[in-house]
Amino acid sequence: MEAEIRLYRGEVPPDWCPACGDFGVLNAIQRALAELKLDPKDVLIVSGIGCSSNLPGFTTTYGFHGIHGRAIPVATGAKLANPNLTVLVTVGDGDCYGIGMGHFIHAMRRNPDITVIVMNNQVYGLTTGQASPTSMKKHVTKSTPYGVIDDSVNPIALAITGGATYVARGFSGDPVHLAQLIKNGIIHKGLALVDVFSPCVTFNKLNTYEWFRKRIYKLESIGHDPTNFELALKRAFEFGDKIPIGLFYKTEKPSYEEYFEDIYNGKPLINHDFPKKEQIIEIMKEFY
Amino acid sequence: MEAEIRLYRGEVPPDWCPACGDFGVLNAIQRALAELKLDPKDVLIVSGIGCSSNLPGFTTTYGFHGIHGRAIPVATGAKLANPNLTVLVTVGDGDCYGIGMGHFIHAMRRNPDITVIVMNNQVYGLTTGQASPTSMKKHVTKSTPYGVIDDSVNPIALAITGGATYVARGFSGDPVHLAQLIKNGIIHKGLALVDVFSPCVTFNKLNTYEWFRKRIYKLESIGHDPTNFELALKRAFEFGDKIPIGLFYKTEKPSYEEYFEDIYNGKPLINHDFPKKEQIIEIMKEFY
Amino acid sequence: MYESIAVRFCGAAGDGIESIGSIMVRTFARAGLHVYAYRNYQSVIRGGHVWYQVRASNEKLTSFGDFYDIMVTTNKDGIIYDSSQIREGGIIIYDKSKVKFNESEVGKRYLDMNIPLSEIAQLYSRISAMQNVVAYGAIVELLGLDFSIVKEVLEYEFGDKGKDIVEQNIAAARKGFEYANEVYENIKIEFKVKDPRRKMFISGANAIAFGGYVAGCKFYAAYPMTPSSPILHWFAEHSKKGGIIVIQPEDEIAVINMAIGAAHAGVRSMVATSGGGFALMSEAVGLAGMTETPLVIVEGQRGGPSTGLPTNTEQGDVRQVLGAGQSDYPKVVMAPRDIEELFYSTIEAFNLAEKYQIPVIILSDLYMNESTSTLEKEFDIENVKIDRGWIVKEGEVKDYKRYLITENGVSPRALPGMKDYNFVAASDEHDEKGHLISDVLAGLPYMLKTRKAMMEKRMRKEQYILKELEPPTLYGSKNADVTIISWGSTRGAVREAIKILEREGITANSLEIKYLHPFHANEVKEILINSKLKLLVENNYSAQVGGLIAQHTGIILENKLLKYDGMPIMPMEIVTKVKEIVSLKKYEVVK
Amino acid sequence: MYESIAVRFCGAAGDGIESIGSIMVRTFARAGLHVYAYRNYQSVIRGGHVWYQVRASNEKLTSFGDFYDIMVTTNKDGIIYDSSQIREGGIIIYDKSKVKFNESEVGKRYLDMNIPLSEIAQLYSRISAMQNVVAYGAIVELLGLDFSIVKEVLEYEFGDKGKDIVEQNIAAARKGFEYANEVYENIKIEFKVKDPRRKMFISGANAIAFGGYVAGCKFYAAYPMTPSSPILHWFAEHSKKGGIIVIQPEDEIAVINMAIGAAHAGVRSMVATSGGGFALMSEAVGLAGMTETPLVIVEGQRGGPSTGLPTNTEQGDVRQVLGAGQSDYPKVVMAPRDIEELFYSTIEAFNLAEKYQIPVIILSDLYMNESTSTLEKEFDIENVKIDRGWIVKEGEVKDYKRYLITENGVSPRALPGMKDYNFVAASDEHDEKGHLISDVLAGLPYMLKTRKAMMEKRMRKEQYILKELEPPTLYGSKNADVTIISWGSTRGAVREAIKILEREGITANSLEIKYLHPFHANEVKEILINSKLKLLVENNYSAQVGGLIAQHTGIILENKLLKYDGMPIMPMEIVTKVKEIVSLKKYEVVK
Ligand SMILES: Cc1ncc(C[n+]2csc(CCOP(=O)(O)OP(=O)(O)O)c2C)c(N)n1
Ligand SMILES: Cc1ncc(C[n+]2csc(CCOP(=O)(O)OP(=O)(O)O)c2C)c(N)n1
Ligand code: SF4
Ligand code: SF4
Ligand SMILES: [Mg+2]
Ligand SMILES: [Mg+2]
Repeated sequence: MEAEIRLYRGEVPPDWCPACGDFGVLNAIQRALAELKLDPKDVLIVSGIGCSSNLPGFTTTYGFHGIHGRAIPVATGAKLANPNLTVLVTVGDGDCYGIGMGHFIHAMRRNPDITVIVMNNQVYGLTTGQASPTSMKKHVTKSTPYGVIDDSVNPIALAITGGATYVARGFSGDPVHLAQLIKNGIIHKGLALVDVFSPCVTFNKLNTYEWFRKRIYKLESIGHDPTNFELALKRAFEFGDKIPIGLFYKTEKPSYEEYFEDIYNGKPLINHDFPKKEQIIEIMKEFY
Repeated sequence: MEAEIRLYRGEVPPDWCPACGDFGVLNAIQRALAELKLDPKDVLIVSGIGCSSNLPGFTTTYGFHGIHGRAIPVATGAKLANPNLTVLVTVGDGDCYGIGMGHFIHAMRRNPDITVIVMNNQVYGLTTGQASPTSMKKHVTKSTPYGVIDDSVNPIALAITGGATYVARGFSGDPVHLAQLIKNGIIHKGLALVDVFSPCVTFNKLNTYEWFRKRIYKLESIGHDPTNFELALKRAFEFGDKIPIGLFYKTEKPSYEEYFEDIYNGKPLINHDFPKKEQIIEIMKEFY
Repeated sequence: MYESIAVRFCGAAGDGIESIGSIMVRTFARAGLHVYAYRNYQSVIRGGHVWYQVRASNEKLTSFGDFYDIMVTTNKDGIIYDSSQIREGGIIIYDKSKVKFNESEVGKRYLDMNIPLSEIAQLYSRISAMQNVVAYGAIVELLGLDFSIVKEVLEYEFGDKGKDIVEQNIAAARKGFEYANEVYENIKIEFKVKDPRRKMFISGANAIAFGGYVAGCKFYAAYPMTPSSPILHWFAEHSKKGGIIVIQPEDEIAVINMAIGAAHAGVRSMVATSGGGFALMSEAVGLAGMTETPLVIVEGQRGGPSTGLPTNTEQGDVRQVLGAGQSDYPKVVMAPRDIEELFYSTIEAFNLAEKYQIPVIILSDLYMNESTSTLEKEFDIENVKIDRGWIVKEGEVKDYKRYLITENGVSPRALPGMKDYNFVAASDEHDEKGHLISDVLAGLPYMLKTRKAMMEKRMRKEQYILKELEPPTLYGSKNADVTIISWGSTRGAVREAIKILEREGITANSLEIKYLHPFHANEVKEILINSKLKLLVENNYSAQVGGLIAQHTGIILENKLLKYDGMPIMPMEIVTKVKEIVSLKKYEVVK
Repeated sequence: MYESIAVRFCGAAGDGIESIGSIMVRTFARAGLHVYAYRNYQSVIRGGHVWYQVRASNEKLTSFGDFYDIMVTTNKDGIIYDSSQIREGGIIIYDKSKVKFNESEVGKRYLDMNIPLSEIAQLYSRISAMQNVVAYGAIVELLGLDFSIVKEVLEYEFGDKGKDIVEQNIAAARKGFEYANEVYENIKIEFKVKDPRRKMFISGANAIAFGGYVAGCKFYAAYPMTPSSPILHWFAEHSKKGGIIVIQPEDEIAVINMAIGAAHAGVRSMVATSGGGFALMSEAVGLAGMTETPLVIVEGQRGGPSTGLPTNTEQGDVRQVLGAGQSDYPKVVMAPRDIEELFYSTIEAFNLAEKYQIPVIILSDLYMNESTSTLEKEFDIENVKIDRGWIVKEGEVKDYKRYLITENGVSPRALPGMKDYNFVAASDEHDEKGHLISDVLAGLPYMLKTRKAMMEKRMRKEQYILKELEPPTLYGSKNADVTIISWGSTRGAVREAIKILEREGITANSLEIKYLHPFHANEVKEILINSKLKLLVENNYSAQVGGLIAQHTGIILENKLLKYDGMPIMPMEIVTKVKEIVSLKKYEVVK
């Protein structure tokens, strides 16, 4: 496997802090791609801005490293234009659940066939450690010296309520398990959310590897049925001494691209011809 | 009551189409304010842009008619600055659940003591009838001549999942019932969401008064327990032959302003003094 | 003999004014006349006061006209508010039994043409809009047009509503026609059609949309916003036929980022909005600039600031589009000057966007988007050229560098899915390969050098673009007394003003700017230095393009006609202003 | 005798460079010296190459200096990358046993000062940052400063970490001090402190935040973004003490809209961001303009376009802030020129915002926000004036009109909760009472008149504002050979360049623009017309303020020093450029 994984290892070495959780995520993504034997040229990784969002630069796939909070729209547009691409989104919790929240919710109801991997470190890493939407209540950060007062968002629950068709959570500390979640997310036809506990070793001294190791358990281990909507939601709200990881929920509904099948006519848009003279003249008749 | 209601009736007559659902909402708001005997000067109604968002102009209260999608942040800021004000938000479905979705979800977790009334007509009225986030699947509109393909958003379910503390739905066709929901929402300490089926008689020929009358039933009538989170969510997903209105969910958590009590020190911010020389000099010591 | 004739239909929103207006447009165009039509309406869905003015002539028209000749009104508002703009001796068609008003309220300068519109209409339909159809029949008679055209047009308009509706409408129109013929046989407006071949006509919004389609746009995303929503409607309607993915995302930020994603993947994509939506997009416009992603953005200006006058026009967003997004990146901002140009410019915009891998902004406005005009000639489809720029073919390039530094700044563009060209497009500053230099390398000698080179590479594109944009020239006689400077949609009124002035013995020529960025500084300066009296005409408060001209040429234009009440600038306003400066001999010193 | 002395600490992110830098700053300032310090870093949290340069002098400093005299480095990057900027004969303090490099890679123009930093440091701590403390002790000795100050400063810095840490640090510094004294007793840098009274020092970001506090800001919202995040941190830290609500909402759009809400309710509110965040805010800036809501917005520029160079500086957002939001509305854009001015300008901004009920934009940049400087004098708290403008008192006004048309455009402002003044602030165009004219009335004669009057009322404010803004004057001798034109943060380097030029026999004066909008067109023109050689200095690619000057004065500046590699403009760059144009006698014709 290591040799195959190397195929996805870019020229630029990751610039994350040593032991940053994002290494595990990068590793898991590369492993998932390798297991699926995807040619790097057919993979597009879209990100926003944040430590986590630097990820595409460390791979050999195609990538788009956009602006803060807008990776999901970019990915949706790219996927619609060329559904042959395997499109991943790799972003941070601030990017996706903070500034990007509107797009996140709306993506769930559209269900484009993309895999959204959120490196959730519960802080704004790149801007040196302010609170994020998933920061725990009372967490003391640079922007909340008296502790966070906002309730944290629950991305798993919101995604399920919002209509997502594949909702999972992984842990950077377990990249093999994570790779499976990502791999199945890619296989899944429709939007797959993989929220990942990816500790920021520099700015989050609360939610450390240790902290998670003490609390997490795998949904598989308790025989959770991911097709059960209500149960999935129930598990989504578990966030205390016990915190589940694994696949919360999975269901089937048409992916966004499927609605455009008559437009694709068997070919991705990028392979479509430009309009022909006769077609143009036909339409021009309207203007008389 | 009519005389008291007149106290809230502004100089400018509403410019909505005859029979527009928003008349019922205006009426219900005025009734709720009258029942609570709130002085118009102590009420601030904040809106965005849309037919519905013209509402503040038709009352005698204070108002802020801002830009599209941003009413909740404006209202939050105003409430924080002066918690003595009763702050309402009156917006459309496009405004609140489309462009404003990010703010909507984040407001839920903050729980400012404001009452958000959404005139949900399932279209973009003011821009002459395009699909909105709550338009039903397959609905044919100007922007979806082949029918809506996005699943509709479920604002009730999202609000509950997002941490809202008072979640209700009313119907413009029943302004007395609606007035009760609004009134209790205002009384409720924390964010109250009142989603209102408010038919657009001009552009939505599908979800008419008739259509709703055939389907809606009152949660009160079936003895729904609004303190039951799971049940509330279950009801939130009912949207077919039977559609519930009434109070879905209610719970208690501190409102956003309560976290700032030590800063208020018993007085709204607007009544605070400017910093005194001694205070300034004290802080200035840091810079040596 | 009239040179042109204008008809104004007045009523309330919901009275079918828009429908009768387009019937009138089609009637004239099919009769072989040129048409220019504009609608004035309010941001309410029902009620209020609306008018639709349709002007026709044997010559190509460039404005809907300062005055009109015939009014049809079904309520008194038309008479009270609008009769001051009727041409002396014009005709107002209305139903005296229904429309009551105090004659002293209006300065009567028109002829009454009392037709029992309501009574006749009720014979055929309960819909009040039918009254307008009756009046329409009367107008056709007045102008001496053949009734057969009425049948043809009404069949076209109502065909999809069924035979009955068509018949009702035709019958109502016929009654109007006959009534006018019988009761007002002495009233006639002589109007001979010179060339009876029917003319193509189109609205500005549709010209943009159709241009996009012809240019091969395959991805269109938009969030509704006046005056650009009709572009969305056109695209949505034609999505299947045209093979275009058309979507309406949650907000303008999603709109532009989706379009950037689609463009990055390799299809031509476009978005349209108005000022407020553009403000939200502005961060991502810079993203397109930095990642060198081709994108066409239509900004249909309307009255501002903020929500402002959402259903009225203005040319106030120049500074916004020029300043969109932080720092400097290459872009094109073009302001097409009429409906025809909107079509060709949209195609041009796509070519420039792909050739130079940049965002191109088409600055239109409500006046132009919502006007309908016939064309001098049908759109020239034969000569449409598609230039996709440098998209590498598989195998074409070795040691691929997405952001290769080249003389004209354009680098080889690869599309995801191509072999051996894998790269990451980044909003952070990057080197030729696309690797970030903004973080690990920031401040180091290599980074400083690379940063400078990349910034210069990107910005060099503008020099090359400028060379291929057609420079502005002077319209009209070289040695005119007055040079009128305009841009975008105001050209139409200027052209007409020049004609009127000529008749009054004042020669005027006109500098009509289309490209706002990059800017033809030398050419504009040359023209201005050699012109005598100068008048700047803009539909905004602060002479935004005047500022741009000064910035690039050092010439500050002192004589200005600025209008910012929401209405387009009209020919007679320009005429009046020109006469004023001519009489004062307000020659400007070139400073 | 040195006029100034600069110390540069080099290392990787995470090596504690920032901490030792501020220790050095405090040491100098407490010793009575003036300090200017700047940090160069990368957008990575660990690793990379970072330096912190601290310059000290008996005179007030306005830049961190082109060169430095002492480097401390704990890795070879400092020597490889940075030693070219050391002053000939300067000293590099490093640990030869640890820092290995190939001498041929660097042009050696410095003295080695080999200190076993690592060995000494390990006596006290395992944290590698302790090495810098050892070097710091050596520097104090080199400069002949008293060791007592080291104790004082380290106690201050580490006090909250406990006595042990303080003692460890002091001991390590003492060892460094002693080592230098013993081993390098012949190396000394003579540096006499003239006025030993300690000096106040502050970073640009803190000057803004503290200014906001002093001005009575009660609501501060921000989304993190370099280089404005430190303002958020300061406010958050001081929220309880200062009685300020400080929040970090979900995005910049929420930020500004919340602040507008708070301002509408009646408190002074402020937001800060950088270019990308400002782009997102721009729609709401227009909202503040239209609703006449006072608001202070800080835009800390950094390298663009797009994400660009997030940790480097630029002055590239002028066009963005001037063009923010569609159409025209009154606003002020000011670019304070040093850290002291950032403080006073923030207070001024609040007064202008409330007096004229407008948004005021403070355009700062990364260079200024992240520099730390001592002040000539402590901030003058005695003379702080608060002007809240026309807020009506209950009972003061009858028949209240929120948007009353007045001569200076300012209308009586009521706050929600006040009796008898109930009104709605609307983003749509409205009449004096605030009633919408944009919909039901659009296009009608009353609407047209009202619209015009309201637009003019709002825009009239700018004329009155301009009158009260201090016009730019010429710094330096009136008849200088060269006039240097700068704005914002570049002034510091210009001032120093003038001094250097003077010594070389070239007289230069300087036009230092602070207010970008409204613009002192007449005053600037007057100065430029009367100046000889002219040089424009800007930290951006396209001479954005140069364009603004041309727009307002018609004068196009041809000689330009433009820098856009992410680094601030330095005095010697200006000196070199001035000499070049002087030698070429590039006199410009005033066109
Ligand atoms: C519009 C905009 N606002 C703010 C920023 C500054 N910024 C850069 S990264 C970031 C947050 C990063 O947090 P997260 O997304 O959680 O990623 P992490 O660094 O923690 O992986 C912010 C606010 C920006 N680049 N753009
Ligand atoms: C940023 C921005 N985008 C688009 C618009 C145009 N616009 C005005 S109202 C509206 C939608 C109205 O729909 P909704 O909020 O549901 O209100 P309704 O009219 O249906 O009551 C839109 C898109 C705008 N004003 N601002
Ligand atoms: S700051 Fe945190 S998130 Fe960023 S690279 Fe370091 S450990 Fe990872
Ligand atoms: S268009 Fe619809 S929402 Fe708007 S006023 Fe008319 S009925 Fe109401
Ligand atoms: Mg994070
Ligand atoms: Mg709606």
